[in-house]
Amino acid sequence: MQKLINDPDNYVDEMVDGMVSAYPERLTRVDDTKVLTRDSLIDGKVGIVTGGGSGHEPTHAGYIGDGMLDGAAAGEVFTSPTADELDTLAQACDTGEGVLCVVKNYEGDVMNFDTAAEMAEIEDVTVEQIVVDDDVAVEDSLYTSGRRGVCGTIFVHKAVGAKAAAGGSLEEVAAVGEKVIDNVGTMGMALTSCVTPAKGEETFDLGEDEIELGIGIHGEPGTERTDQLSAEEVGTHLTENVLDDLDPAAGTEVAVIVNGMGGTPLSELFIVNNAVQSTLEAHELDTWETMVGDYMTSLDMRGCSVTVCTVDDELKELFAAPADTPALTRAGDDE
Amino acid sequence: MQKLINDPDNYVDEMVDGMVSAYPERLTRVDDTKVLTRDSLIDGKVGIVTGGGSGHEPTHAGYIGDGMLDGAAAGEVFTSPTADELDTLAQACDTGEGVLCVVKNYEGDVMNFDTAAEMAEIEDVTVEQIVVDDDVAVEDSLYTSGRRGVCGTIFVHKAVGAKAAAGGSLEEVAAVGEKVIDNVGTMGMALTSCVTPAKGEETFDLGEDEIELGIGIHGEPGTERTDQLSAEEVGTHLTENVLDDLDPAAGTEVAVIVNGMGGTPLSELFIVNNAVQSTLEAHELDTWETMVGDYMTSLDMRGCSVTVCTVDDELKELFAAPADTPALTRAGDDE
Amino acid sequence: MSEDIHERQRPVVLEAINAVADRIESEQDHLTELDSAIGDADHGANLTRGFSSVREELEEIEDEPIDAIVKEVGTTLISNVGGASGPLYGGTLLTASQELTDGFTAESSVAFAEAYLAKVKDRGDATVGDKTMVDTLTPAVHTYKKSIEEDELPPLTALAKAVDAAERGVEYTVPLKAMKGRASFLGWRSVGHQDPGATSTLYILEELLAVAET
Amino acid sequence: MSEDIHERQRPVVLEAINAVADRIESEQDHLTELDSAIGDADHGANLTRGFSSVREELEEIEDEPIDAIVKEVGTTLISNVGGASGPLYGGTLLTASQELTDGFTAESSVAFAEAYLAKVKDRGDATVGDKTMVDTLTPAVHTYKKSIEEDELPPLTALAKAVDAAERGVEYTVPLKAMKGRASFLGWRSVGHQDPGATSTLYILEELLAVAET
Ligand SMILES: Nc1ncnc2c1ncn2[C@@H]1O[C@H](COP(=O)(O)OP(=O)(O)O)[C@@H](O)[C@H]1O
Ligand SMILES: Nc1ncnc2c1ncn2[C@@H]1O[C@H](COP(=O)(O)OP(=O)(O)O)[C@@H](O)[C@H]1O
Ligand SMILES: [Mg+2]
Ligand SMILES: [Mg+2]
Ligand SMILES: [Mg+2]
Ligand SMILES: [Mg+2]
Repeated sequence: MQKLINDPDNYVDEMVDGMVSAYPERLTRVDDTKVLTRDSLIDGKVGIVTGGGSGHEPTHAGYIGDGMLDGAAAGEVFTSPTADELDTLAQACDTGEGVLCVVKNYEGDVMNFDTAAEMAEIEDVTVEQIVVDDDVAVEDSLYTSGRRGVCGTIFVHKAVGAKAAAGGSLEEVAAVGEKVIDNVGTMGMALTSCVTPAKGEETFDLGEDEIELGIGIHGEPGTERTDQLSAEEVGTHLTENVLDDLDPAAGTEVAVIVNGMGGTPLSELFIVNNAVQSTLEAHELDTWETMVGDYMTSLDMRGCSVTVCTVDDELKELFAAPADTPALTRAGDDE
Repeated sequence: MQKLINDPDNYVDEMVDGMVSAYPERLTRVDDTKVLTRDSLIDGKVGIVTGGGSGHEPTHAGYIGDGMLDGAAAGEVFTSPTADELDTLAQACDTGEGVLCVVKNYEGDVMNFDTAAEMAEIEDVTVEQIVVDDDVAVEDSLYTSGRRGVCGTIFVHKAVGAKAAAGGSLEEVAAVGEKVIDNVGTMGMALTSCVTPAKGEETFDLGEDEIELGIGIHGEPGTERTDQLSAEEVGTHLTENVLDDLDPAAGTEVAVIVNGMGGTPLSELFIVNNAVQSTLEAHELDTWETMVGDYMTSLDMRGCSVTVCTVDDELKELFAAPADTPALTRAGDDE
Repeated sequence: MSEDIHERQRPVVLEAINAVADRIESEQDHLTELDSAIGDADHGANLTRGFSSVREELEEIEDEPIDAIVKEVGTTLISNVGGASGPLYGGTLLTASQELTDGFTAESSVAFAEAYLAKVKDRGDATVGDKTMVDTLTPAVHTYKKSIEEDELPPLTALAKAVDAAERGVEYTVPLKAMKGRASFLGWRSVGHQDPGATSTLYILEELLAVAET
Repeated sequence: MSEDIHERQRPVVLEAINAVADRIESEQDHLTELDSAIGDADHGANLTRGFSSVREELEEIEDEPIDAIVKEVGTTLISNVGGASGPLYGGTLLTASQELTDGFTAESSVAFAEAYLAKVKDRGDATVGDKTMVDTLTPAVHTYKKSIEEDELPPLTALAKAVDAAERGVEYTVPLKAMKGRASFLGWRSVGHQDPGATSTLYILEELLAVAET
């Protein structure tokens, strides 16, 4: 499988450079790290940071900017950043008001963020962590790692970013993050595996007529392999599963992401969206906003995920608030 | 090759529906056509429309909205819309100030737009056409079809959209469009062919270690097939070829698009961007703005194109002006 | 009297249209294959979409005079084909149909053929040797005209000769470098490939001949 | 005297670290293969990145006492591995190295092993049967402790027994449903696959034994 790369070992390093050279006025790289921060911090604002393995672009650093993140740490492809990088990140984004880390639930990320928080507190930086676990495909229990954090994280970034921009305290900002986490669910599927730069071939083999349901964003196989489904069946199945989990009352307003996994033509996502919307309608839900595109990817995987978040006035205001980042912009006046 | 589709014959129809159901407050579909227009026209503003084959999403309808397009017609995949749809489009977007059609150079599009213009004038709608032909890979001569119109069209949309929003007359709007056309060049490459929904297999075969240089956006083979190149070689080669054509003086400011063809991970585009920027620097050019992402795609093709546009104060102002469309947003205050 | 000729020719014309539609459908994959090599892999689909629509609309106009039927075929192709072949196959019929107010005669058929060719060249800004359908049409129309006007052959014989000439036109496109159409974007790489539009034009002529012969 | 033991053991410890690094590198593809099936195909790359860095930094600390060397290995793993295995392989050494202020003795090695296991279980919130490296470590540490403390066997023999036990731990992960780590996201589909972290833990123990035996 061909890729537009140089040395696979330098993949993340070069990507981070490429982001900075694309947006030199927006992004700054902390020397000798893969940590990116916004050009200049806003005094008195709670710092919002995140991080995780690379290969999910535009996640994470694509959401750095006004109204969303102050910084992000890039790990190796699909590998949590190391604790010292996360510590650097937290310290770099603190203006004295504390820092909120948005973590996608997985022990690797959680453990490294935990260690980083301990390291940062030694330097008198207050760090709060919220853990997103929106993947409804994964069985949740006290005895397991719980559910993965996937594309619902975008809604979390948007809400906490807006709250912090509006002057919210660390506690308040964390609280709106938790609110989104409580109200969001996602499920994904893949037509093909992705190809990591290191391995250079597909992570899992899929027959010509097979698909994977319940995949995450790390090229891991899903929870179920089935025969090929039509776009309509896929859209319906994913949405039904998410709604099953969220169980929103009829009449509830929802925000939706039909997310591409990196190798899916946008046209196909729009075709899937039809089924997503009719399923929502069938449940008498009211779509307040839909986003269709590549928001959290798995390299070049073909496939999609559907995220649904129930919204009230507070979340609508936060989601609609202005944002100006490479990957997501909200004018903030006409919604 | 698996795709997220239902019946391939309904591909475009369902995609257009999916766009409307994603952005019901932004887009309206003209009954019984594949024409999309913005929710409501702005009185006294020159209409800006475009169209072309489908499969290039977010091009075309993704750029409908404040500061860019008023409407777009979607043809079958890679096939120009028919003249009567283009006529409907022009009529739907006229407020009496005339309509500017942005056409990507290819006889199919040009001939259908020509016919549409004749049809529209019968209904007293003044239609001007500008033809984008930015693909430097194609040999240009009086005796050929000339160069293709590709990703440079995005800059044209942005400039004419901003000029029209600022109250420019049809003539003035067309003039800034021509100015962009005179100053923009693009070259593309592919690692793989795309797969059309109708054919279901790759349009051209490429060996594991081969790539195509000088491709367009319709799955046609390029002007040259070579051995695999690194991201650095690709970025340098494409940029050098574009600069060769534009031949800008040292010190010139440029706007840049590193465009993905639909199946390329964003991370790879950032890696390519490093080589693009160093090539620009080596030519002593000054990057004023860079856009990295999927702006004009070829379904699920893996590959990229590099677009360079030399900018002066007028173009910078137009490019930076506010825009609010599904695929491109400019806050318009902080550039 | 001129109504007579319309009545008389109508069944043949309708049969010819159906035959062309059948042929295009059965050659769809082959045409797309040719278009994959030097174009965008849709020529077969484009024409099939167009001629299927023509077939569906035929019922509504089957009582009209010949020129109206041909014109309607053109209109339907324009609004269903798109791409380059829509205007080239459709718009041309709109114009050329004007020569058929008295139906097909030896004379009017030459005028029709000439008008058609002129319109293709004009619309497409193409000339012989550009590796397009013009390469098929030009020798076919020239041969037809000379066979009728100079050699005073009956139209059927003239048409058969025209088809022969068209065949050579298709072959002729293979070694050419494309100057017009999508294939021109490939430059020298277009050499060695047969032009899809030139090929579909030959198929249409072959069907016209087959129906005329029966 | 306690300095003596550090001097004496240092070459063996350094050799063991090198041996582990070699082994991880040579098993990189296999570990990644295992991680492809139920994880994200990076366990081999993660550990290789970590242990290559350890090898490079060894020169700088090769005069330090044993506990400092082990601690530094942990620090280096933490800042180079990332993922789940970074904290699990690195953070644990940081803690457990505190048992080695007097170098490796029969006694301190048991304490070290117990501290290490406790820290993995704590960090990962994992228990036996969760299909993780804990399944390898637990029987190995239990066997080692009992061999030394109850059976009063020499450390080398105890270590050999521990490796045997560890092997069984690896096999044991195959039929289990994963409860922790990325494999847990697969639910029942994880059954039938061998855990990568359990496997790499065995390799490390095997290398420690091999070096101790020479
Ligand atoms: N400028 C032109 N003049 C004459 N014929 C042309 C021209 N451009 C294209 N054609 C013909 O049209 C054919 C391609 O038709 P088709 O594939 O349906 O349209 P598109 O190129 O828009 O995909 C070519 O093979 C060629 O014969
Ligand atoms: N919570 C946990 N407790 C103990 N071990 C774990 C835990 N999570 C993962 N592991 C171990 O880590 C291994 C995976 O490591 P690695 O692939 O390097 O990290 P990642 O899962 O972040 O990609 C698993 O095979 C398992 O043995
Ligand atoms: Mg990992
Ligand atoms: Mg076409
Ligand atoms: Mg074509
Ligand atoms: Mg892993």
